[in-house]
Amino acid sequence: QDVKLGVVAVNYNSPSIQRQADSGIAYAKELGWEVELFDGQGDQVATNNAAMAFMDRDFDAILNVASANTQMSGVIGYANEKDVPFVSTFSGLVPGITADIGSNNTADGVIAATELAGRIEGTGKVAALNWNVLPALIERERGFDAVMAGYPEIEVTKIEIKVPGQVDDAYAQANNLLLANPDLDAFWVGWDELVAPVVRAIEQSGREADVFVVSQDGIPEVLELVRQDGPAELTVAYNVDRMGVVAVDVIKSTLEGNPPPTQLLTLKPCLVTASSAPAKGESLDFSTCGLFSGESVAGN
Amino acid sequence: MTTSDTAKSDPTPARKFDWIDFLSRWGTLLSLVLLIVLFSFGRPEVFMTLRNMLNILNQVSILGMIAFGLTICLVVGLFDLSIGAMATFGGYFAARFLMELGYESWFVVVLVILAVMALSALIGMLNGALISKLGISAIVETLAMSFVVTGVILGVSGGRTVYATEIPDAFTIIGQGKIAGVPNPVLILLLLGLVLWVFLEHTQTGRNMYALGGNREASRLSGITFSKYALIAMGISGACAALGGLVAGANLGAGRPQGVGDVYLLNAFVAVFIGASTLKPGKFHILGTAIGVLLIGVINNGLSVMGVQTFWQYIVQGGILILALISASLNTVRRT
Amino acid sequence: MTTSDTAKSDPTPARKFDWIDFLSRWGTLLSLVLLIVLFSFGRPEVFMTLRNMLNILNQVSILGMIAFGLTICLVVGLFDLSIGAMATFGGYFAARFLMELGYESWFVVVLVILAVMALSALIGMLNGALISKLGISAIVETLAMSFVVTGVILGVSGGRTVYATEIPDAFTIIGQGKIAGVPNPVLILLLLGLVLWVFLEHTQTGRNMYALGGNREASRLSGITFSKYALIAMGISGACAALGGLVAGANLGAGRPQGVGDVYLLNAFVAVFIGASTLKPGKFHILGTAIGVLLIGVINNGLSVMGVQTFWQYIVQGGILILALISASLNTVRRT
Amino acid sequence: MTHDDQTAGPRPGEVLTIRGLTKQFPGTLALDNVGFDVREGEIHALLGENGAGKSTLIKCVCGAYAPSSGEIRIDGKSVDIATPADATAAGIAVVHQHMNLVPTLSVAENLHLGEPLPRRAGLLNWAAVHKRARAILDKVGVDIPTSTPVSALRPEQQAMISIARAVSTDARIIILDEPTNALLPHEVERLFDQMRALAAKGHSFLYVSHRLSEVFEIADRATVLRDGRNAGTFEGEDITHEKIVEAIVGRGGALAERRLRSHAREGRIMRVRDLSGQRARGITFDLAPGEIVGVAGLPGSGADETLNLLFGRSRPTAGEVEVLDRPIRLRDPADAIAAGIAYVPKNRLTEAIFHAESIRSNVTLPSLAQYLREPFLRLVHRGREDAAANQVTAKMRVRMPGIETAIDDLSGGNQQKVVLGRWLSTGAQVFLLNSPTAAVDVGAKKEIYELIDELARDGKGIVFASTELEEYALVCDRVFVFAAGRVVGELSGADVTDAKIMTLAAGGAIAA
Ligand SMILES: Nc1ncnc2c1ncn2[C@@H]1O[C@H](COP(=O)(O)OP(=O)(O)OP(=O)(O)O)[C@@H](O)[C@H]1O
Ligand SMILES: Nc1ncnc2c1ncn2[C@@H]1O[C@H](COP(=O)(O)OP(=O)(O)OP(=O)(O)O)[C@@H](O)[C@H]1O
Ligand SMILES: [Mg+2]
Ligand SMILES: [Mg+2]
Repeated sequence: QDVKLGVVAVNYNSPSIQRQADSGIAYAKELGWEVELFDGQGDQVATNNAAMAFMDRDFDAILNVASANTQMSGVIGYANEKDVPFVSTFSGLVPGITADIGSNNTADGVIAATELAGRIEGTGKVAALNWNVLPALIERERGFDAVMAGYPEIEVTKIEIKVPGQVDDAYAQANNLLLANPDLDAFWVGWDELVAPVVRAIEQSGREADVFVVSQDGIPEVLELVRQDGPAELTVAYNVDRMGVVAVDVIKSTLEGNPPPTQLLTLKPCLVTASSAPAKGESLDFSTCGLFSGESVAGN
Repeated sequence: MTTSDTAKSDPTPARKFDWIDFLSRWGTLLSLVLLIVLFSFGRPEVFMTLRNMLNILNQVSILGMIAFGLTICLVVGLFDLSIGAMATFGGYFAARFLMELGYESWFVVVLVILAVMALSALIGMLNGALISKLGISAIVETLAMSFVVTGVILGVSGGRTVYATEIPDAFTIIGQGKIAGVPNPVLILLLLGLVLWVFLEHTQTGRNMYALGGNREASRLSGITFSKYALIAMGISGACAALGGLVAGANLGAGRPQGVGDVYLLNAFVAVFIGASTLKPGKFHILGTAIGVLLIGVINNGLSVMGVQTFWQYIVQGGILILALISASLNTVRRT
Repeated sequence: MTTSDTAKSDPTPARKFDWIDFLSRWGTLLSLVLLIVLFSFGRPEVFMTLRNMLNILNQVSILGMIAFGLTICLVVGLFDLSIGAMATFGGYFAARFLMELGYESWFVVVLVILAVMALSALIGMLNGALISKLGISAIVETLAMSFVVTGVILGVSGGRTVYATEIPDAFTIIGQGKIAGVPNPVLILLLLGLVLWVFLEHTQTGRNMYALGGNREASRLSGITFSKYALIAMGISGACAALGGLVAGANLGAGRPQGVGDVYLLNAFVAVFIGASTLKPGKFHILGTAIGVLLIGVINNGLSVMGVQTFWQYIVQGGILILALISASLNTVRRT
Repeated sequence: MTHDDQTAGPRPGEVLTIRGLTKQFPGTLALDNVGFDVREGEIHALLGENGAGKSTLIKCVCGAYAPSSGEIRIDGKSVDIATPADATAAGIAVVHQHMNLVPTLSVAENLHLGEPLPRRAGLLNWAAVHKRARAILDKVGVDIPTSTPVSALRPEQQAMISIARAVSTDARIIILDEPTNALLPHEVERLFDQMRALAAKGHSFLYVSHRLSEVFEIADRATVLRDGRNAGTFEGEDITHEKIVEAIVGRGGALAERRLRSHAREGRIMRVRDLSGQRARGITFDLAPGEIVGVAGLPGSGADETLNLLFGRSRPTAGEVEVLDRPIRLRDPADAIAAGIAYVPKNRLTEAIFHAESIRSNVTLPSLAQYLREPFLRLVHRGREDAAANQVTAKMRVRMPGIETAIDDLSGGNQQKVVLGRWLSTGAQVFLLNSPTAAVDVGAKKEIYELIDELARDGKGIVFASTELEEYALVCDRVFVFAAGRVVGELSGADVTDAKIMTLAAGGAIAA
């Protein structure tokens, strides 16, 4: 049929947002749909307005790629009014949306933190670097906190990273932490962009053997770092390419009269360690990878 | 006593049409029209609709409010780099106060908005006081202030966003509602533009501001105290930025502690300077700023409607700005 | 007819120590020393170690390179807002070229670095040409150029980062290696600072730049061509920004297409203006900039080592900047 | 004339020859087919009204402007001077009318501006730079440390630095555009001695000044421009006051006459007691309605400062000022204006004029409060504003196309009338005038004198200062003479002469 899909992304130039959008757009075009993309270039208000404009132009569905649904209440209300499916990827659950395709960030935070605690045997010193502004990052930290609450022997230092400038700030903060804490055991970082600078700082201080990093996201750069078996110990990887495809699928079935049974559709993440990391240049196979370290150990 | 009287005859002999002068005045407006025509041919069914026009206006409304405020302080000759932080400030604190108060009433919302704008005006006036009383560089002082404001917002918020469910609907309607089909932000923008236009062009305060911007020493000797007008101008700039951020917050239904204003900072400067190359080259004025804001809106909307990739939007916007500057400078250059 | 003759007394009586002048010259340096003492008492085992000192230097090295370049164009009286985009440009294209070439050799790395810096210098010179030949505002022209450059980087990269594994080690060593225990970025910073200091203070070109910055028309009439020096200054500024971005890229082993330079942009201005309030109030100079850069580095490192929350870092940095500006202005204010 | 003998004798060669020089600005033909020549070893005066084209001609000769057409020859050979550097290379040194120095740089660096500095091992040799600078300053007898920043110097010291730079070069042609405006009399004398000595060695001078007495003292020949065209070159016996003035203004007898009749009335419009500031102390006087009081003195003596203090431009440290028996506080010019004081600053272009604004705006700015529709929003009633602007410009006899014309398009004299006129509608009772005829030509000067006289006749009180001592006699009823920040004498009636003012100002006494 003749479906018009409006895709909005608050910052299309961010690589993982681009992958979510591109995979969804490619699939929609395969289905013969007409697709229009709007890039907010960081401007959430413009992004919202663009979504409204799509609906005003009688688009059949809205796909929101990774801009917090909590900041799109007006858009979601309007979509409900016009009976237009509103599906998002990685944008959080709020009332009124058709579905959000994402991951259980709290659970992912728990996985990474549990693996970390196990590796330092439940005792030691850990630094957590995060940016407590994005909802997904807050959820991950919530998972991390929940795990750490169970290990009174682990001392946690929390650092709020400056955004923008996160990469450089993470590098500086990691350096300072390593200097100020000779007994530091590990870093937990909120998202993968911070892994490379922290790894650099660890290598530079010559403590590759004692200090490691865990994270969540699974961007190619970090998969590669993990594979190299350096301080980047593991990351909880998301299937971003699949998110776009699933989102379009959900829109398709909703338009056909079969809305999804639940509003929060989580995809299986994947625990990537040195042993389970994909070979250079290859991408992660989400159908086979494990979710817990034991599986990958047993799998080898 | 001999007198030849050839000298003081017609000062402007019938000259040929002055292309350079024409271009320097009308070039920007012309390029705006040209772009509209271009996009209209490209996607006639989308671009040239009333809906899309309103959409463009809506897209630029927040940028417009911030840029209008910036125009005022540039008229006095002061740069304000704190507008980004002030926009975030306005959006966050309006939402935060409303959340803390927890009343769902028009009255409270209006009160909170006024309070936040007054607070922002005060911070702006503090900028103005520091700049004019101590004679320090406005660029750097406002930059420093923006660090302080950013820190305060982060400290107060703990990084946590205030969400729609915590904010009364009476507030969000400011950003999301419509009157007679026109989105509220557009109405606010038009109203603000009108008020500031009258203020700058037709009140004594505005005229004195232009005088200060033109020649500060001569103004002082005409009894116009710089510090007073610096205070007013920076206060207005701060309040307008906060208003912009506040409308953005109402539109999003969220009080975000970060990343609201930064997007608008540079574009506001671009818009105001494009404006100063329009109609009255070399002068900052509200109408010019409005044209600058529209130009940015049309470029972004048009290219996006045409399906052009984002990076082209950056390039085209930068390119057009350079062309606007060049056309505005033509008049000056040929004099030497 | 009356005449009195009391007039010709000593015009400069033996004055008391001039606190205000002292403060305006040495205030910034003093506050740097004070901060260091403070932090040393707070965490003596960490802060005042050679390793942490090198760490601070390493952390500010990139900011320092960019700020040094900016100093040059401010000396001539030109603002360069494109340094953020140029830093990103340098970091991305160095990594990208090396990835495309795929050779793992010193020679190729040096060649690519020179090529990228030459390219950036050319873009800077284009800025200089547009500004000086057409007489358009440097602030807006460089802002426009930064949009264009950002667009080009985004277009070429498609938003994709070039990773460490795709870059030869000979490149990353520039950012990651050490010589005699001193990190390479620090060495590069010191070298660049020395070269630019000699350039500004002890060469004819540098002095002519100061002359242009002091009075452009007088310099022109003395045969110092503005356009030539605008070209040189903006070229240096562009090249330094690219160098900074390039070292940042080498340090982190990544060619990032966005988010590299933006943070340095504002901080570089802060550093340079703090510098202009130091030792020689009102004058931009390399030594002052170095002090400004250090001050920023010490604040961030010290507060972070003391475990002070991040938002305080914003507030303290903004506050100190304002104080520095005030102290530098004291001398001027009392003159009126 | 005695120096005529020097130019006689073997006919000297023409060093600088100008032929058919034309410069067209948009809307203004600044130079129209100008031609004359400067001979070796002569001092050649270039004269003309404001806007006659003198500075434009100089800028064309030194490469700052590109002439529209015309030829410049040096030693008979046609040269192409496209940039100031070309002019320097051709042996031309210039002291421009404005903007000669870089205030942020040291005296030494300013003396070398645009020239290659001495080097050692590739880098600058600062010791040599300062040594050379010292030598240059010693030659013109200026005793200032060479490392002082120019911004710290007084105006007359700055002027001497500019001049020292030009005369220190081995340039064959030295062009001075109104160099004496800021100089003290003894410095003018020293400059002239220097010029004569250099001329004797074969250097040639092109010398611009509005002070005709200087011209009669120093010039061998004089070329007059009028409206951008040649209005004659005079030599020897022909250099007379009448002939030169006639050539300049294009009509005879334009000079103003000595002031004979005072308009001072009974009463007191302003009372000043013991007013003191940083650079002037203990000023005490009463000003009667219709009285014109002069304040005179060498630069920095406190005369200018008195006006600044009375207007709140400089902050008084002590003293009382009353206007119409009301005591006033002078923290800012706004206070003074509110009390009914008006002020015309010395430098029209930088301190008085709002560039690119209309004549209307320039006239009504300080009095806008009178044309408001209401006091709260302060909306301006445009009709009333226009009427006021028209009335003022008519009264001041401003020659203009209309009140919406940009002020920059007016000639200097007319701009000055606008500046004076803006105070007519503020209801000012006291007028502080600092060199109101500065850089204004002979014709406009006379009109401004008449306007000042009219103000006095209307009962306003006027305090007057000028850089040209002759003016005090033309304008003032009595004159206070300042030295080193204090009043050292008062002259009135027939005692007001330039000679007596000078004597007092220089610290001498006058026999009663
Ligand atoms: N840059 C310019 N653009 C347009 N017109 C100009 C420019 N410079 C000078 N003029 C005009 O050219 C004419 C000659 O000006 P010029 O400065 O040469 O006069 P002048 O003889 O030096 O006068 P003064 O005695 O006041 O110094 C005037 O009408 C002036 O307004
Ligand atoms: N910058 C300018 N641009 C355009 N026209 C100008 C400019 N400056 C002066 N003019 C015009 O050039 C003409 C000549 O100016 P000039 O200064 O020679 O007048 P003037 O006859 O000397 O007047 P006055 O006797 O009052 O000094 C004036 O009519 C003026 O309108
Ligand atoms: Mg005239
Ligand atoms: Mg002149």
